[in-house]
Amino acid sequence: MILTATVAIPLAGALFLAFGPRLPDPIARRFALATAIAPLLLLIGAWFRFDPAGPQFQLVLDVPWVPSLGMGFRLGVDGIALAVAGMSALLFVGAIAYPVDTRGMARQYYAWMLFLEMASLGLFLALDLLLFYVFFDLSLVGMYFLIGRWGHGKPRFAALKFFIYTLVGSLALLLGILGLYLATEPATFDMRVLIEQQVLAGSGALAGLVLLCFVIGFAIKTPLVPFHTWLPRAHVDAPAPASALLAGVLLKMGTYGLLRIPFSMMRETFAVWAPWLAVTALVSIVYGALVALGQADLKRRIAYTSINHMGYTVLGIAVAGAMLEGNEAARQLALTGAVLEMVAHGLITGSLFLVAGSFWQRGETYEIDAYGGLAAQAPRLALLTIVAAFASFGLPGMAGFVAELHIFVGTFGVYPWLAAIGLLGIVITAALFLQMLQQLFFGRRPRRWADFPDLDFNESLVLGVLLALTIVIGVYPGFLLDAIVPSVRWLIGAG
Amino acid sequence: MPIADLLPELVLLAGAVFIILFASFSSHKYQPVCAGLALLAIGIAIVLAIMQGGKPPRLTFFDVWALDTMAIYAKLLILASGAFTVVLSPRWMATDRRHGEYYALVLFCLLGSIMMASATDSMELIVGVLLSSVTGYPLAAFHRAWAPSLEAGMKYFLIGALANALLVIGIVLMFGLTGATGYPDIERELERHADPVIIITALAFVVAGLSFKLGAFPAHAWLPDVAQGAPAPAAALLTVVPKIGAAIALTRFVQLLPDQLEWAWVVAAFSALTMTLGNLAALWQQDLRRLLGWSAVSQSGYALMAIAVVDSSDQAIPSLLVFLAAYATAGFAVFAAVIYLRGRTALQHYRGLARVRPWTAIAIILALLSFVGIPPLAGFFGKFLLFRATLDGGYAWLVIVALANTVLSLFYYLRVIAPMVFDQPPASISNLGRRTALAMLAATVLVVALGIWVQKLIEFAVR
Amino acid sequence: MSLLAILILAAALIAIGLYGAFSQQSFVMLMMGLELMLNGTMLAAVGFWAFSAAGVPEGQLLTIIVMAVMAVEMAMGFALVVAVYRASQADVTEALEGFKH
Amino acid sequence: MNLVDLAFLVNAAIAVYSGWRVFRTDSMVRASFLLLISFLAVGAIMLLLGAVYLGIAIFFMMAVEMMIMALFMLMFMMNPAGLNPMNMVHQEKLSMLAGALAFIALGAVAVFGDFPSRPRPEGMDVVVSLGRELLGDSMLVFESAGVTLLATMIGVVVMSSRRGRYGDANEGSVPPGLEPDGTPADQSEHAGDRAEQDSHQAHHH
Amino acid sequence: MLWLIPILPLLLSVLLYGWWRNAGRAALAVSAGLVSLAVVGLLVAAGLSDWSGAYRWSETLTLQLGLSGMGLIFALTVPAVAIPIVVYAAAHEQRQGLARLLALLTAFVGAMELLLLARDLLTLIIAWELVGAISWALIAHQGSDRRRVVHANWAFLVTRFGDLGLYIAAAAAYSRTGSFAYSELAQLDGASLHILVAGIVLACASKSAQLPFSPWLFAAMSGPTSASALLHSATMVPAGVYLIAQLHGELAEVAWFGPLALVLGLSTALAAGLVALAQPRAKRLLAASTSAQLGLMWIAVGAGYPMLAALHFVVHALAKAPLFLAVGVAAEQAGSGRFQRLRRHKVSTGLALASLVAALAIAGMFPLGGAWTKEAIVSAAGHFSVWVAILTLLAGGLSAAYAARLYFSVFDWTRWSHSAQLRLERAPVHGFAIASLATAVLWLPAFPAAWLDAAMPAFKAWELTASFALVVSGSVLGAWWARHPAAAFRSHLLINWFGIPAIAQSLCVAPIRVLSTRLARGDDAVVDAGVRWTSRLTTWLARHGRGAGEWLFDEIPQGLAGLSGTASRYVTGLQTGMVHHYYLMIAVGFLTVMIILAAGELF
Repeated sequence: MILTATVAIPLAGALFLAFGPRLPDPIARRFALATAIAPLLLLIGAWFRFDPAGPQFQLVLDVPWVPSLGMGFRLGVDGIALAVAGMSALLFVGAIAYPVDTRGMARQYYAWMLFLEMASLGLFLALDLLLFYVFFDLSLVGMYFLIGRWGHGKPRFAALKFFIYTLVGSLALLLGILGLYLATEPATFDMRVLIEQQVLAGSGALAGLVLLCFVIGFAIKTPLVPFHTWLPRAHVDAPAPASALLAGVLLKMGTYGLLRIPFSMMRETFAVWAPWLAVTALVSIVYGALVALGQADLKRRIAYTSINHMGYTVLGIAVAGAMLEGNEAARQLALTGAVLEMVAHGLITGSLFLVAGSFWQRGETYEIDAYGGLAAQAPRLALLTIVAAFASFGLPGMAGFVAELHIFVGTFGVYPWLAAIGLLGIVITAALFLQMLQQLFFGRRPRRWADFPDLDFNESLVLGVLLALTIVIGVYPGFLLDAIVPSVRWLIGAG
Repeated sequence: MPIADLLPELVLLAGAVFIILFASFSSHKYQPVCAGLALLAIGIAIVLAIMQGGKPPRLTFFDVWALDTMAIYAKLLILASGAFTVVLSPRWMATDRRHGEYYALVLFCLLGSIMMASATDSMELIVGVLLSSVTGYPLAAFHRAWAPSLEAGMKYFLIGALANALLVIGIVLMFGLTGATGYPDIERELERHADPVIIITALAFVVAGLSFKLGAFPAHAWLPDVAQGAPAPAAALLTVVPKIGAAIALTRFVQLLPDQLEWAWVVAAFSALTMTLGNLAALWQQDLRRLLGWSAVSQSGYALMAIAVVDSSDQAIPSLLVFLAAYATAGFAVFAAVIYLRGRTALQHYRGLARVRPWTAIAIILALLSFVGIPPLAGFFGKFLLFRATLDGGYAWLVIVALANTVLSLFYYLRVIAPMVFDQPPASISNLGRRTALAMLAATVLVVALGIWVQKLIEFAVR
Repeated sequence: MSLLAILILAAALIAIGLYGAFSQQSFVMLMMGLELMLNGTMLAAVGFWAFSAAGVPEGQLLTIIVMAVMAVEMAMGFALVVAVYRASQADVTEALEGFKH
Repeated sequence: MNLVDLAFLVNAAIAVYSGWRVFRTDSMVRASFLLLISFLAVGAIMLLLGAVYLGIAIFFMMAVEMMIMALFMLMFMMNPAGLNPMNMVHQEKLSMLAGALAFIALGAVAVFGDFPSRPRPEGMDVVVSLGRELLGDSMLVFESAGVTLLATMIGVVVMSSRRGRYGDANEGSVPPGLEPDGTPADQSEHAGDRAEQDSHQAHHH
Repeated sequence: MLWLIPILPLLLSVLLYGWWRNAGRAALAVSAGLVSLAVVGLLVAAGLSDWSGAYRWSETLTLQLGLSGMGLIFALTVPAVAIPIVVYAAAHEQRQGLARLLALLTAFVGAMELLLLARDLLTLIIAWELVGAISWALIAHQGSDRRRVVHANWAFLVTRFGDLGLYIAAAAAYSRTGSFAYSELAQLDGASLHILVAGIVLACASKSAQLPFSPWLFAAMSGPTSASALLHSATMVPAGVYLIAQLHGELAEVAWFGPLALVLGLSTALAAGLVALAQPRAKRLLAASTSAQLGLMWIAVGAGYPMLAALHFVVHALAKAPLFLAVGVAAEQAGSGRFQRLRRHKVSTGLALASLVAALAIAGMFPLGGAWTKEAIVSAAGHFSVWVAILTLLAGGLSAAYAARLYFSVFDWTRWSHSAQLRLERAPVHGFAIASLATAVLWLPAFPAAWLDAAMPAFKAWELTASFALVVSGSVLGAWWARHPAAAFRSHLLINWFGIPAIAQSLCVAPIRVLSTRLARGDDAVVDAGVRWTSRLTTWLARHGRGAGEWLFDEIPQGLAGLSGTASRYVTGLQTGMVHHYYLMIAVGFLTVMIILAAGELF
């Protein structure tokens, strides 16, 4: 029930905003914020009701929807889903609270935001494969309108490219889902059944093709190199909160899906192809970092670091699925790291994109070189950006470090060389963020920024909360790990 | 004589005749009453058709007429489409002096499509095709003082006349081979004696002929013209209804064919060709109605997917039926929106619609997204079931082609949606009155509702 | 007189009709081509009825149906030609060029 | 060769020749008469085949139809009597090819197709059996055909009558205007727009 | 409980920051000094009552703290050195940003304590990187000068590159033992042991500025004086030495560790000595000297005497810190850190006297503690080979030379003068000088070995003699050079660290930068082009074709859309509007059916 409400409240809020009375802009914003806080509170409640020692999926709701297809409205969480969904809910609150120019269409803007929240949370909570797909597609629709309508630059082009490119991914996913579904007897989309049955085990080429469908589908969404070209465009032209959500929540759908579906439901096949996936992830890590270093555009740079970070996540997942038995400790570590990285990246990159939005609101440009010397002028902005940047390249004491350490150490236990090469990424990301900080905040301040305002209260609060949570996770990851690790262990098959 | 088995059809016939008489003997002012009469006839027919359901499938009238799930389902779909057409028509046709006959023709057209769907005799099939064609031509050309409408009707006729001739040749050849016209007899004869030379030729003729009604390659060329030029309610009718009948007719026909014949490949190839062709052609259209026409071509291609696997998957027929239902609702929703906007059709005239007329924009967006197959709209489940059946039938490549086409189609649907939502609106956009709006909203609600309660739809289709 | 001879004749008529339908610009001439095709078809139907269908009555009925197709299509065709001609003085297919692409 | 065969050959020759001449004459009226001759020859062959009812039906029907057609052409069409040379054809070579291919294909079916050999039993009453069929097994088909004819009549009247019940039949038979009392969305306008945009876009690039 | 020690300064630095922003200098000095003093107190308490600490992250990972004998030496030295430095900073550094500086210095101490107390590699990495990050913030402290930030980045990146070694080492340890704890490292063998050692050596070498990473220390000089003093003497740089000393037992399992450490240390000591000697700037001379002195510590560890390295660390810290502070003051007064300018300025007598002690300690002049540890290192090196000992002696001579050069260039007694100012600044320097003097106790016979419960190498007479001779001659040489700058040898190669930065620039930084720019450009041009070339084609076609110019043309999605667009034009071209063409299409369709079916029959 608690999970249903988590999904239903944003939807109700979105519908109310869209079709209800014409609320004035500030009220619409406050209403949206209140609506977005509700799922967060509900998920926190779910967090406390979740028993790590209990069964894998808890708080399960199973209502038949299309019984003749074996489809149901099935919601439920394990530690992983709970962590990712909780992070998403928080990020949505932040994104909605963050000031943005709604161009006189506040109601519509917040309605779409809430719609997107419904889709995102639904996806993470879904225990039904087809329901998962439903939310997967709905998230595209929501994001399409957000980018196209409130973006800048060439928003329509970006939105179109985003929608079409990721629809390709979602269709590949659909094909994979069908392949899996047709092999299931009796036909059902119940994830629990599918995980238990491992239906395509031992079916050779077919299983490989189905896996390929899933991997391509999620690789586009994640995105992995070379399916990433939609991402920078979409990021740059999207309004900042939407960018934050795109990076923080929507990209997670790819990795979460990878983990939830092919990893869990096709273990045997996944193990066969895991090395290749790991290599692809590695390419993403190094390539994403290198390309990010070469970007002169603030948002593009952050966008490419997303590719790098999602590469870590996929690496962790690939490593964890690399074999069916043996080396459980390392694989468990890698997968735990991957889940943590999802949470960490959501918070950190979400913050960074919000920061980028603040820059845009003040300077109307994303050119890094256009700024300079703002540390003294805008100390709060500088401090929060520096913290976010350091968190992003994995400084200990923050969430990113915990995640990446898990992934590296786990990967090393399985593919030492990949871990060693992947490590180079953290130097390059450090370089690119330091260079960015240097350009933005230090040196001489161009005269045009003489009255560059510092972050206002709302911005500081949102960023502060997100980054504080990053630090809390970095210092006290136990509270997350206690929920995640049992689920991970169950997935690895070690427990 | 089991006249009772034909009650819905007889009601339609009676309604049409009554409308003609009424129209002939009442003043111009009362012509719109014909719409009410037609609606009444359709309503009664729907009730009667529903009452036909729930019984075991059987053939009646000496194996000429089928009363099975397919037939009844198609009948209901066709009738419901007819009801939408009738509701959408009065304001559109208000200035026409032959307003009354229009509804009679609509009812006859429905009757012809129902005949196609129900025929289990090749002669009855010919008659059904003929009836739906011969009423379709004047419906398309009904705006007799408007060149585009006449041109659409004329082209519809020219292509249809050839296609029907081909269909007839094919059926005569089948008769020559089997000495029978009834499907059960043909099937029995073909099991005994199926000469490949004859049957291949006959099938080629029949496929070429039926592709006309289906709006599929190779005789699809009329569809965009009719969608663009015909009176908009008639365009909605003609892009949807004959397709339903023809799809069922083709399904019945190919099931007769012997297994060793590679007919499934033909259907699959035409399916791929049709959807690709339709989508590619729709890509750069500047005219919404024409775009919808091309999109209707591509939808025929999807429908053919199910027909290709009708023998190899028991999911094929239910999936075809659900798909057709989804297609019909979305098609009517978007056409209703066009009609509501007084036939506004150039894409550039849709700029900023979302702000001036949000509900209309929502109708169009939902309908188009349903065409794309965005869940949980009806179109998604239609496509999903189709894909499942096709994969199940072993035509994975066709599914991949269909998926690629879905991406392609998204592009041009977004070309409609983007300016509607993102652009600045004009000062005002006139509309065609509340009744049209209601029809539009009803269809839109159906697009969503059929997705959410798709279970009912499926249950009905597999019964 | 055998089925083969009938069918060859029917094939010839259909082929000529097809040629006409494909090549004639004028609506009316085009329709004549179609009629010729149907003419051949009727002949074939009767031939089948007589030689390979053991004279089942469906053969005759089929011929009548083909005849009906011909009559109905032609009647409708003429009506349309009249309407089009009246509206735009067009009597050849090339005149219908409003819809492209 | 017996008399029946000879009659068949003669009629066949007439049917083909006159059919061919339909598209080789300068006058539509002449063409329609040639078509009529072709039909009559086919009708004669049907009679030879024993299809009494059908043969006669063709005689009557075609005779009437062709007369209407000829009149029609006199009434409406240009160049009614072939006063001017008329050669209005397109894609003729392709059409020839299509015709030839059709003949080859159908001929091949006739030659190689293995049609069952089940000749009509001698002495069956052709017309009676047809009548039984019409009122028995295939009644629905026949009735449906009747309905079709009715619908056709309605359609034909709608499309072709010049005067309606309330004056000019076609007046006001147009779509509603984009604005109330405005003009309908003009289809040709879009063609114009497109051309305009073309040039604009070309300039732009 | 042990967690208190690192957390206290870290937490207080944040908590006090707000108050410090508006507090007076005296209050700053007292409070910041008290924080470090509290750390000392806690350490003493911990040492006396055997505290330990463990902090659970997850069921598999636990962070562990512990205190060992050597750890205690390092751990006590850090806050002890920090107290005078923060007092100096509070008294002397620019007021603007002072609170931040003090907070960072305090946090620096906390992070370093965490590093020293860590008893597993995970905790170590955390501390290790925190130290690096804080050093970045310190170096970039005066951020309005962009060069300083560039230097901070440079320093951070070089050390972070080294950190990768630590990550790899930790991963190797974990994958082998399932734990990060030092206590489990003994289980390692084979490849994983080699990886562990290599990783740790890499990390330590970069942190402690050994070759080839030494130049980053120059970059680190861009920070405020107090930051440099702390960074060089106690907090950042010695971490490398601490780690190899602490883990010496495990590292020495690998045969090549000792020789490698020796070679690294020796070559750094010599090279850095030369570099120091050639520097025209005082602070850079000190920076190079840090590398050289740490090189000596490496030699000690390599030779098997980790405790000796610890002692040298203490001695060095006590000497290096005051030199930095004193030179900082002098350079500030002179307005430049160049010897040229310094030579022309008066210096305060008190400062000069104190500096003398420190310089002598660095030079290794009897009877200061620095001399003892240096001699011990020479002896230790002698265990390896006489040649190593001789080279180490040479390194000692070099340190004497550069110490003398520094001293006579900056604090030559000919320029002493009394100044009433600078009292508060002087006190820390004096404190250090006194502490340095106190290290002379090391010369007490058998003192170190007995107290520290560790074996120390025995001195050899010839080494002592040679060493003394070299120190004296080095000092003379240095002094002479200082007095006669024109005669001083000067080499750009040496000044610029043998060109290592340039090499690194051209071999590493520049290629990566070029690569990334290329890729960034190429990411659009190449990767995207794979899907976009078709769209180019369409553009071309559209320009030259007939049906061009859709209003949405700008919005063609790259990729297949382009191809589809082209195909679309082709397909719409089929729809000619001519019915006879449609008829042909039907014929084609008919033929298609025939062909497919016939093919199906035949094959």
